[in-house]
Amino acid sequence: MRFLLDDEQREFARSLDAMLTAADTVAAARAWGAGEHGPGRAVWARLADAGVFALPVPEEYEGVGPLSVETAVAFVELGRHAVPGPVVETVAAAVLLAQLAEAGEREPAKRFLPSLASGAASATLTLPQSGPLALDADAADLVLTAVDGELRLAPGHARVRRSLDPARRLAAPLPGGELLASGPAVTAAARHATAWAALATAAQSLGVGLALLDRTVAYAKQRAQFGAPIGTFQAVKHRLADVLVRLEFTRPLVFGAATTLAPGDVAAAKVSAGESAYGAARAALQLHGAIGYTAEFDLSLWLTKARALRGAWGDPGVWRERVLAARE
Amino acid sequence: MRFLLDDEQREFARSLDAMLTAADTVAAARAWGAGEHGPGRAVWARLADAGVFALPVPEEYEGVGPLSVETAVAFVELGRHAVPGPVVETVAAAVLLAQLAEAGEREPAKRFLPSLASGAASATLTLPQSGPLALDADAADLVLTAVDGELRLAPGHARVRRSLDPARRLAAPLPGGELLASGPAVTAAARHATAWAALATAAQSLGVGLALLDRTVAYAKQRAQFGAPIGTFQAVKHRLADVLVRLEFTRPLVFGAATTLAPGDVAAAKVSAGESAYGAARAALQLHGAIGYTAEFDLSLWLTKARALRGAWGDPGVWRERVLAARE
Amino acid sequence: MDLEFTPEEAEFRQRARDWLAAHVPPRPLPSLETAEGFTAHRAWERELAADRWSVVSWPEEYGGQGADIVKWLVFEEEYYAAGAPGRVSQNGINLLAPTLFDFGTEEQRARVLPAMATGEVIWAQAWSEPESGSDLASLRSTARRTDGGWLLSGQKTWSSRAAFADRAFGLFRSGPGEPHGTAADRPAKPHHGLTYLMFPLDADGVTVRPVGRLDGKPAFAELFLDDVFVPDEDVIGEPGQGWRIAMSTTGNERGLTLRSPGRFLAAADRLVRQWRARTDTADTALRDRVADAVIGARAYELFTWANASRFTAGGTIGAESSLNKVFWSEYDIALHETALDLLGPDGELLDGSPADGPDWTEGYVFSLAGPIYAGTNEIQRDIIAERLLGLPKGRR
Amino acid sequence: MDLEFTPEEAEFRQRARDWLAAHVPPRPLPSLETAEGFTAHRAWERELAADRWSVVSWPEEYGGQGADIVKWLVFEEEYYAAGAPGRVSQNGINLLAPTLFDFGTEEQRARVLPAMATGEVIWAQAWSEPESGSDLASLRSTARRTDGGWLLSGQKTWSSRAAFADRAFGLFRSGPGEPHGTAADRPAKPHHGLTYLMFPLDADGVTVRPVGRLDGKPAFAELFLDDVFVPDEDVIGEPGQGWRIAMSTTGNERGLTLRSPGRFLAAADRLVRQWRARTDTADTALRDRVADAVIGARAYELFTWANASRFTAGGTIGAESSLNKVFWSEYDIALHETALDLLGPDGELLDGSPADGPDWTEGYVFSLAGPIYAGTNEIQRDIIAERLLGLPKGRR
Repeated sequence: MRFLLDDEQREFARSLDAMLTAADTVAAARAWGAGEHGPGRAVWARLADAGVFALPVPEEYEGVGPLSVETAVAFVELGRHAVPGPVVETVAAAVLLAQLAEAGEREPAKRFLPSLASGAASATLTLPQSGPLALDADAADLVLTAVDGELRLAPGHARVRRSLDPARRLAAPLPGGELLASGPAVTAAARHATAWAALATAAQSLGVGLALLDRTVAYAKQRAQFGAPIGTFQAVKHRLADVLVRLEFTRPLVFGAATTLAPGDVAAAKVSAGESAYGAARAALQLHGAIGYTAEFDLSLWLTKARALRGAWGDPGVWRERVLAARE
Repeated sequence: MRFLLDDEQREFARSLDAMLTAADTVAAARAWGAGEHGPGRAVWARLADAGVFALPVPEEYEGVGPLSVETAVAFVELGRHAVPGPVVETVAAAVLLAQLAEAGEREPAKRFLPSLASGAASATLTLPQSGPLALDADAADLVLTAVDGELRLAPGHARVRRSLDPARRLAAPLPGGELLASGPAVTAAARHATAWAALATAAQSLGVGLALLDRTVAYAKQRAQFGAPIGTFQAVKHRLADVLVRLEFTRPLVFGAATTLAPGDVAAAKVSAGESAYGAARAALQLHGAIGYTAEFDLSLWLTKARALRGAWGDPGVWRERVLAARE
Repeated sequence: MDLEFTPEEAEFRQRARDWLAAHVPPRPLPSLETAEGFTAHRAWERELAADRWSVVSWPEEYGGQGADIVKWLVFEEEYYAAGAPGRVSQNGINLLAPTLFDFGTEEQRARVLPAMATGEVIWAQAWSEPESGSDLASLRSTARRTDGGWLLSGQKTWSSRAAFADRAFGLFRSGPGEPHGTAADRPAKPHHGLTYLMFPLDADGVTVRPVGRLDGKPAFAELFLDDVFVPDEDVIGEPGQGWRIAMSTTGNERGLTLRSPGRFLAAADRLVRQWRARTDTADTALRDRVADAVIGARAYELFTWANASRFTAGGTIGAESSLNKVFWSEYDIALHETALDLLGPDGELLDGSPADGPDWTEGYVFSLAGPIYAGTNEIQRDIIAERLLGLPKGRR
Repeated sequence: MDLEFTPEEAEFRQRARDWLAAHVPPRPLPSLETAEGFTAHRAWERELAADRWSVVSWPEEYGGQGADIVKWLVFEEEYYAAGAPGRVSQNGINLLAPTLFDFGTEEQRARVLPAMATGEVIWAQAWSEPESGSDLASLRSTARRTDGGWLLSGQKTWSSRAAFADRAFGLFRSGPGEPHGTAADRPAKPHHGLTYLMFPLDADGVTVRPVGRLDGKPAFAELFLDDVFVPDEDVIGEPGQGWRIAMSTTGNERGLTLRSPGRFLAAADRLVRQWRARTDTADTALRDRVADAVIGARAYELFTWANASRFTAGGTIGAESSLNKVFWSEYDIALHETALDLLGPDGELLDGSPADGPDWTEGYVFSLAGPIYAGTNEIQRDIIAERLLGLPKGRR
């Protein structure tokens, strides 16, 4: 029983934080939303250098994993820095392929996993448990679908649709395409990949919530109204205190889910992270006032992402149902 | 379109308020909870003198009604003063009997309505839409059941059970007893009586909420902590402001329901009054602190009643369902 | 106590309903926060005005029908129930016009109001400044006296509609004692010496910088003013009395006219329809929130009828408008959150709503501004606690 | 990072489970807030103590098993999962005992702790006074020096368990500067000059007036003290240092030991069972709240494991305990509100719960005290904002 990150894991978080702080992720996210993927790809290359994409991939396929706790550590930082792109989906695709390999379907893993692990390729996908749209289908190197027990390489995608989060662009993969695998193993692997997607999304949401809280606390210390910093007003203090309570009780759920990967734990983490990060966004917007409501103010990147991630890979209602289903 | 109480209605409220203020309703409520019904009956006699029990009863049966708006006016005051006893149930019984008479079943109305209208008798009852327990079955002069399409005079009641609200004592009417009427008219009348019960309960809840708010505001002005009245703390101010917002948006729902008696309006009033009075109770308890948590402090009468009335005649979940059902 | 309409009111309702049925565009106009949509909404205002439906409550001489408050509310109910477009003229109609009726000159009313009614001139508001959010008394932009008028300088922000509008109105410091942000050097009475002015957005010295809100649409703008000349005829009321005049306007903004119940009634109706249309009808988990949307719309409607009845009986509304502001702004967000959750995965899309009404996501973004503008809800709660509940002032 | 138990921990868990399975009364004891229930619960403490299960984390010499924090949490999990009775000794074990371990003398520990462990002496706490709720520094009760000891006078209130307990502990003003309620005449350092004392509730000069909580049960009492003699041996720590000593205890009260996760895990499990047993299973409207109860219990459990791991690694817990207090106290109320709503019409009854566990209504009433005692949640939020988020102090 040692439910604490070890020194190495903490150091990993710190180094990712430092790297992303230096990488101007805000500019990359804004460019990404405008359809310019260059700066975002540069951030991805740095993440790849740091080994982030190798974490879910078994050593056999040139990865270092699967390491779910380290993946959660990384995704908290990705959320804190508003990194754009199909990060969750790339992890989910890697897990799907690795799981299929374990069930005996090794060809797709051999073909794609090494490039996903190295960061040479990004991926997006739709699964039975996701919506019909794939994140960044126009930007990802690999667009997979794994519905109805068939894993396919999508032949393209329909029109790109814009999300409330400007850095998220979604499109439905076109039907058909090369059949990579089929049968119950695909369905089982998709389920496992969904759990990882939910875990990664939860960790990312937690990071988004922490960033929103940090920025709002800093703002409340310097913004004056009625002759005093607004951070002296008790209504402001208490609202931020409640945000901290919720985030600090989400953190153990996220790392608990990363540790056990139990369906109930993953579901609990997804619900709590989605709701608490969104609560942080509501508080951050209200306490910033009008400035927070503008797209040009950087806070907007996290505000809109908190809302989008709450619904991504299933909204809290869907996952609450799974919390109870896991107890049957 | 004149959605305002008229002068006569306001004066009715004022005179009830003055009368109940003078009547030591707190002592009556405490005695009632101890099974001593004398002081409570004295309060009821005054209410009868003021004409409260004649309001739902048609003139034909020695009433002055049915006057649903005046009934709501009266029940707000009953709630504000924590009047004990089966007030809602007596109104519901009167409405049930009057409605049956309108459908041709006049005997039960002739037999019982005049004494209910004059306040000479009190009543309690169970309906298909109520729970299996009747409020104050040990104290009421008339215990009716109107389930399965049969209106009966209950031959007695099972063991009296205590509520969280010490002034509420509940017992299941014994089965059987004299059959007063039967058939679809009973079922229809029971439905109509349930609407009046919900309306009266909503009005009573609103009054309970208003009393809780008044008392807590007064306390917050005089109670000092950390060298200042707690009413100067913004967290206290905002919590009380929110209570007022909810109660002031419940008020028009209650009087709207009294005006239209439409199923959707009654349901909306019941939900909103139950939730906002309970919210007032939570705030009142928290802002009073430990003193509010004691049974001997008078606030407790309203705190516990707010919770009990929220569930009486169906909790907010049940009535939310009916809000939507009314739109079909 | 009744909720019945007179035959005349019922006839008015029917007339409004018929006109709207014949004129409301079959599909939603493009967002009024875009150049294209602004033009389309301006044309819609002209169409409304042609049959005197753009400002029903104004006197006939300015383009209205002289409708009383009950009829105005009836019109709004019908308007939103018909799915009619948002009102691009609302800043002028709701905020400037009441001020002109109360404090303007006959000449100003005759000059300004008819063009406002037809949508020929669309007005933007110019209250806020970068350093003064809810603390309106701390304004710094100045109006300097010059021959036959005033020279405006400074910066305004969060100016709704200013990206595409024609003219703007706001407060400028014309008297002594320029305030600063900190308590120490604020003048003792910072709300003295403010003047209420109207000015054209295409005048020399005005720079308009559109500002995108959360969904990127330029819902407001920053205004940079550099010696912008305004003739005396465009001062409203006495110079230096702007605070008092504006307070009457912002009271109005929070009060009855800001959000008509019709809008929420129509939205709640649509929500019920969409909830019923869900494939998974056995799942009632969202049911309670949909019911709360219905209950809240009805509560707001009835609260408004009570206020309208009070007005009609000669009463006024004061700090009670803060109750209204807190209620509708939080209700509006909850309603839209429920709508987005009903949409499921499509709830994050900027164009993910069924075409039977306005886009829920755009409505959601719009709703998020509710607790912030026209006095934040924190300030409203302070007002409620101090003025309505009588709790002591002083600390916050 | 792991959530695995060592073989030794697993063996400890099994031993606890077996003992509890053999000893836990088959039906719930009467409420411990009644005379009858108090006696029954005291007997249960003796039964626990007989096999060293009453204070597992204490050293063996005082009746414990020397269990570390992980084992203690494991024991609590098993304890509540087995449906074992509430702990009538908890004030002494959770609040006084840690103080004695840190500040008491060897003699005091030897005298007080074994009798506490067996339930022979049940302790009440005596912190609050009528005029000082959360503002503990404003205490007025006094300890006057006398030969060989102290004379206590004044009034204490909200003294949990004091209606039936044997002894009590609390703070008394022994130094200069008696404070009053208003800011003006408060001494500059009101927390100076307080002394921590233990005293018998049946001593001369002590009057105990039981006070009923919301459900009428005498969960606490008022204590009137009139020159109650306390020998020097019953002073804990140095006279005048009581504030510092008590703060270490109240920190403890808010921290790990106040509410063990096992209690919430067991309650959430029961809630799920009862939700599934509903007749109307198609109605999922309460489902989300039941799920939230499960999620909250797991969050609290994992948060506690993280803290336990931090302790084990040599870390400490400070203002973070305020996060804990706010979380569990609000969680506990929400959980019980959900349980009462699941009961439907029976939810208002004082005896309306299924017999498979503690009465939900009594638990609900108990939960309502959570946000009030041990520092109100308002104060906890101030602490969180100022000490954890670094927001400026000063105004409230």
